Amino acid sequence: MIFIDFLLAFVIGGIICLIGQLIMDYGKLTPGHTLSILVVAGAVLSGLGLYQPLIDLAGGGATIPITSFGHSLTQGAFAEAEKHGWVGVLTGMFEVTSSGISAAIVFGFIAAFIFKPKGKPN
Amino acid sequence: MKKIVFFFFVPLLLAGCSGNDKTIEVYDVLDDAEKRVEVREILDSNEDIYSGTAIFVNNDLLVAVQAKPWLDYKKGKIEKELTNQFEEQFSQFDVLVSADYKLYWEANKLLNEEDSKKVEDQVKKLKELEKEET
Amino acid sequence: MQQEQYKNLEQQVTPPTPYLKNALKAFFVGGIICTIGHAITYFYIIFFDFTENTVGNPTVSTMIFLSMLLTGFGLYTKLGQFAGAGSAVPVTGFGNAVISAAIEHRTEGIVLGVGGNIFKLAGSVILFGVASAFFISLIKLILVTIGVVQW
Amino acid sequence: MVIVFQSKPSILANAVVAGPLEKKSVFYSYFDSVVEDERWNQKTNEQGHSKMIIEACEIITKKANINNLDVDYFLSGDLVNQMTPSNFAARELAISFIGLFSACATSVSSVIISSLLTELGASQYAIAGAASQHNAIERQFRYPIEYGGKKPATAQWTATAAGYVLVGKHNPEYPSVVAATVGKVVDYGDTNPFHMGGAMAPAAFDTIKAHLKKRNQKFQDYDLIMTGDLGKVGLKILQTMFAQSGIKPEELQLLRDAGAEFYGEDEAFLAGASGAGCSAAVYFSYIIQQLKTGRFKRVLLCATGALLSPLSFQQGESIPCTAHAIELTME
Repeated sequence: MIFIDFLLAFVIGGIICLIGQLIMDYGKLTPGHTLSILVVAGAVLSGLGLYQPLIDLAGGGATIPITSFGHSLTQGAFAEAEKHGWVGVLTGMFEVTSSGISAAIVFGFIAAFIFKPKGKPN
Repeated sequence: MKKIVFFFFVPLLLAGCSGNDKTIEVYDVLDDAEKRVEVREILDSNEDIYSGTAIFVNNDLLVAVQAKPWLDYKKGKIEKELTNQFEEQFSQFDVLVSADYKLYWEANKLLNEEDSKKVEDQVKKLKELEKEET
Repeated sequence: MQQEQYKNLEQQVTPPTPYLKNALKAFFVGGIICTIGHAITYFYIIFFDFTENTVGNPTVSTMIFLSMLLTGFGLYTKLGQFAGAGSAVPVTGFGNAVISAAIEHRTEGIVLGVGGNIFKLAGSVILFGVASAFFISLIKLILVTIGVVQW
Repeated sequence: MVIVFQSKPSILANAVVAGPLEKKSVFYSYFDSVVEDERWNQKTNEQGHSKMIIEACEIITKKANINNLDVDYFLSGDLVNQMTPSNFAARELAISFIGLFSACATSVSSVIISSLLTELGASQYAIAGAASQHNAIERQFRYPIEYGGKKPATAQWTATAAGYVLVGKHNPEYPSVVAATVGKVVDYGDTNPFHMGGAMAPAAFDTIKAHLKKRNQKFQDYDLIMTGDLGKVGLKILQTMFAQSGIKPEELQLLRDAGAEFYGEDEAFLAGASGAGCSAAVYFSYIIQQLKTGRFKRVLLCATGALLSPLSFQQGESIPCTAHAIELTME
């Protein structure tokens, strides 16, 4: 059972990345464009109530791809809007946070002091 | 690409067809045989789960189940269904049914716990944890 | 030579994009990164007081920490060159975008360099994440108000 | 526009300084100096870039046995914002300075201007050349160094190198600049910054064709026609263009590219080297040496440059390109 659980994480996570690669290659888009599209897709799926089931199914396979970023922001905004109505939609924007952003800022700040860009080829 | 997806899903489907031997555990300080049978009946009748652990302590009933991995997406529905069934059957208890792995893991650890006070505290704590949101 | 003629010639000579190979690499590397993330969720669930609902934060932070190490030691570029979207789409790729910009602009100081440029690449992801969350919750609120759906 | 130099200014000294990765270059043995630290032990990449230029100029004055006061002009360019590395190097060198920007074609355009100044009699000695430093240029035009974006097979690796020459009055013991072509700006609508070779090939084609026509020459009149940094793919495109215009396969053998050969067959560098320092490093070490030893009698060096900026790229503009050529001979 645990094996199938990990397999699902692998397959679902892999498929999301594969979709990203296809968008990048066929659309001739930069990674920035591709990731933006995926984040919006995650937010839309979340709004339709489809992303939570995907997380339940795949665990890390759905929380690790950047699409989950759109999901967590949307769910945060929903929670506020549900509590406070119209005002909530606005205040929700200040309430929602993502651990991804905070962690990236903190580790980016630390890394700036420790590391230097190297510029070596593969 | 299709081949690879196929390759991954075949073992999945095969696993899905294999028999129906569930691991069901019940912890009950009072060791009431009737309750055991009832819990077993409810969990056995649910096709979507492969394992479940029920803990009775004082007025609390904690049922931690694990849905079959490929059915995990309807976790919420499974929880709701089982909650209704358990609440009907054990109306005198404060029931919590969860498909969360954390609760399942901790519940299974409690099975060998002798001290009912500890079990009670732990169950309270787990119920609190379950309520937490990100 | 006309522009279109040249475009044809250029296309013939330029090696074609290996769509299938790229897609497979992205699938496998992306899948592996997600599997590692999945293993980390189990780690936090088993050894700490996190449930499946709350385990997202520590998992993502840990993944970004790993991403910092790989980025700092110059390994993420190698991974990225091999995997493409496979290493860009997971949250580690978001971390890499932020961290690489931070390291890069250290020479311009902490305020103007690191502070001003840290979201140079990842900013668009945040923009679209927050904006789409706003509009989707607005739409849902309208639908709830007119009674089409419920929260 | 083709210029014929009546006085045939000569290249009296040459120097190439390169970064640590350039040890992998097939031209490594021709370089004068290679440093272990790509920042030249300076605090920033840009300072290192500047230091590299100064070092190359110091080697030149040493080789020619002159000092900075004897040099009338310093013509240099690079790819960083407003060419600060060249500007700062000029501040240290204290020589009358003209900053030039023809992107990666600066190596040749600087030699053209200094030859003109020499021909005019305005200059006794002029130092001309160009440089590029990988880390400083990549961040300028593309992504941060440690960003893990996938580069396509057409992408090139900006070389860390500075190549400079001392241009002076005609001296038969040294290679001479006999003619030059200042290229037009050609734009066939390419927009992909990871396929510079494809954008620049038409400019090289245009310039080489113009030069040969005006000088009434053929491919066989040269021992070598070398483009700057088209890369492996760009060179193939250029060869195809010439083949279509009726150049025979054996003549096409004379057509080579500095960027395509720079790192040899190492696949890590994808389509090869690029940058202002790439063509400068090859032209002003290997080519000059081969001319001096008499292996080459007449060569045409055609450096190409992509005249884009990160801003123009983001605003969706296509990439205009240019190519400048000089004809060098050895008597």
